[in-house]
Amino acid sequence: MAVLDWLSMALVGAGTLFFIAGSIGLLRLPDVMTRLHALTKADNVGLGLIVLGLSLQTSGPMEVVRLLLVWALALLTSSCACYLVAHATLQARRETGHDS
Amino acid sequence: MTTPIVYASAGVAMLCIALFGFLTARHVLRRILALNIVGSGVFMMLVALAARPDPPDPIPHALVMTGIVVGVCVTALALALLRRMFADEGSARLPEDREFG
Amino acid sequence: MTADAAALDILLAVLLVFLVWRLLTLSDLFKATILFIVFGLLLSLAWVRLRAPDVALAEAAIGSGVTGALVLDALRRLGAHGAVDEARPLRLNLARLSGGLLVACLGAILLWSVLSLPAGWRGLSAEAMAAMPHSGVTNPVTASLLNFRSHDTLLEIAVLMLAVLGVWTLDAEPKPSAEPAGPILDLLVRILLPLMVVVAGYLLWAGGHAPGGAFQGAAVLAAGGILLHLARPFYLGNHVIIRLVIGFGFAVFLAIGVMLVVGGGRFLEFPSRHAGTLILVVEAAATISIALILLALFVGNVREGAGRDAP
Amino acid sequence: MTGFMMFMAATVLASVALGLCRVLLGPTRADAMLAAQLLGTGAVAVLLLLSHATARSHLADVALVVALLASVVSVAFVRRLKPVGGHNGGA
Repeated sequence: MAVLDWLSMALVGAGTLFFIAGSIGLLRLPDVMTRLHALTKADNVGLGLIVLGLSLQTSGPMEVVRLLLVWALALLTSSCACYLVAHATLQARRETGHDS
Repeated sequence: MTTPIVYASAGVAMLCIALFGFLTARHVLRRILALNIVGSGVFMMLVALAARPDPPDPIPHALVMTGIVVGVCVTALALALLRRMFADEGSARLPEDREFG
Repeated sequence: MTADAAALDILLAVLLVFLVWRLLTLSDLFKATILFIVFGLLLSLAWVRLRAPDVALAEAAIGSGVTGALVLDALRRLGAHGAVDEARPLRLNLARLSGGLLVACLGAILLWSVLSLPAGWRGLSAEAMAAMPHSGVTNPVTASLLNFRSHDTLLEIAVLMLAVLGVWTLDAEPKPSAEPAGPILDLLVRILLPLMVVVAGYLLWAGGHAPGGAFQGAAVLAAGGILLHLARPFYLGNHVIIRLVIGFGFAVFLAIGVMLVVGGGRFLEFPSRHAGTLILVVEAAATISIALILLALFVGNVREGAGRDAP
Repeated sequence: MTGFMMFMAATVLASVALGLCRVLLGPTRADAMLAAQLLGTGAVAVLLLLSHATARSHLADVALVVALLASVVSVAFVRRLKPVGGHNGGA
């Protein structure tokens, strides 16, 4: 049990690190496309690791299913939303010829 | 129990800042946002005070939920008024606030 | 109350107040709108910390789904010029000074009254908990909304209908037509829309015994409709069928109230034997109506790209 | 264990709140939108962590709703506004 606790804490901690990295990336990287890249790491890997870490602590299989469903939804919506924002940015760049 | 006090104070601060913003803002959209936040400040005070007993008092929760749903409708109606005014008069400010166009 | 929890609470509270201050002073209203949407998200975290998960669900669904889409849509109508407010140097004149003083006094009074409440003050929670066995449900918030304070909820639905009438009356400018949705947006809608319907049903069903209920379900359903409308614009209008569905929840609620009077009881006083069933019926009808009302508030009354072009 | 989860929740919240500076810095509207998206995901993570730390499993429902509706604002942004341009307006 103690091993499971340590593993879960390590996974959640690693997920949190990805969130920190995503925020720093969002602030430090030079333009929209590269910032998008930083964002998706936090979305997919950060939340994924936290979900995995919490799954080790749940009382029943239904809660694991719910956690995984939340992660799957976040994966779907964040990847689609990022694609849409990137696509629209490219389109607007093509129309106006500049980025800002 | 410090949690309710922290949030109740934040609610008071939000209410006051937003009320002052509502009084001084010229752009109607900002006024609509400010009015929304005044509501949120009131809700936060209510829910924070409801969290002090255990279990929490459900009556303020019900009031706040009603308030949130009515709030979104008021926002929608206000935005429709703003759109209409902007379409008809070309300005997003009320007539008495238009010295800057 | 641990130090970690206190840190989280204080961080969240400071963040909320900071967001309010920034979004009321930024000159770019687009940024202000984004901060407003973020504010709604953080507000639902605050409701969770204050042990009000029902309110958190409603805020999450309405704040991030419906209100955000509404304000962004309004920003488009204002165009690039209308979305910029003058930077506000805030010259002090008499009106502003006195307004500020009044607001500060109000804040001081409120703060004093919040801090001076006696520690043992329990509000109405004891009365509400004592009445729970007769309410027909086990979630106290649902019991308050649909049973203890059902007059409020009935009239609230009436207010929502009035708001729709107002929006229908005001909408005159045709919306510019949208570009066709790409394959990714289509895919997103195709997957999310059925899930939203399922989650709305789940929240409606869960409302009797866990956080959830008619408002939360309706807000999720309306967000689904808004998503669909954003991808593939459709005309809702004020057709008679739409009007009937919008009035349906109110009508069912009222009919049950009148039936109770006819049966010898008092208006909207549910007999505890049937209260659970009646509440579920009212909630189901109200969910459909409120969802359509929220959607109608977003869609408005004009056809996409119809009529004259925008000047 | 619960203290650790609470601490992690506060850390995630602090880091995504730091990302909000991107909304203020801009320069394009898409940048502001990205920061809002990051905060949405951060809110989901905080809710899940809180649901474990306070032993209230129904908080995961709130996380579910936030995750479900996170894309609505992004779609509204893409379909209603041009992502480029802020102060002086784009296009």
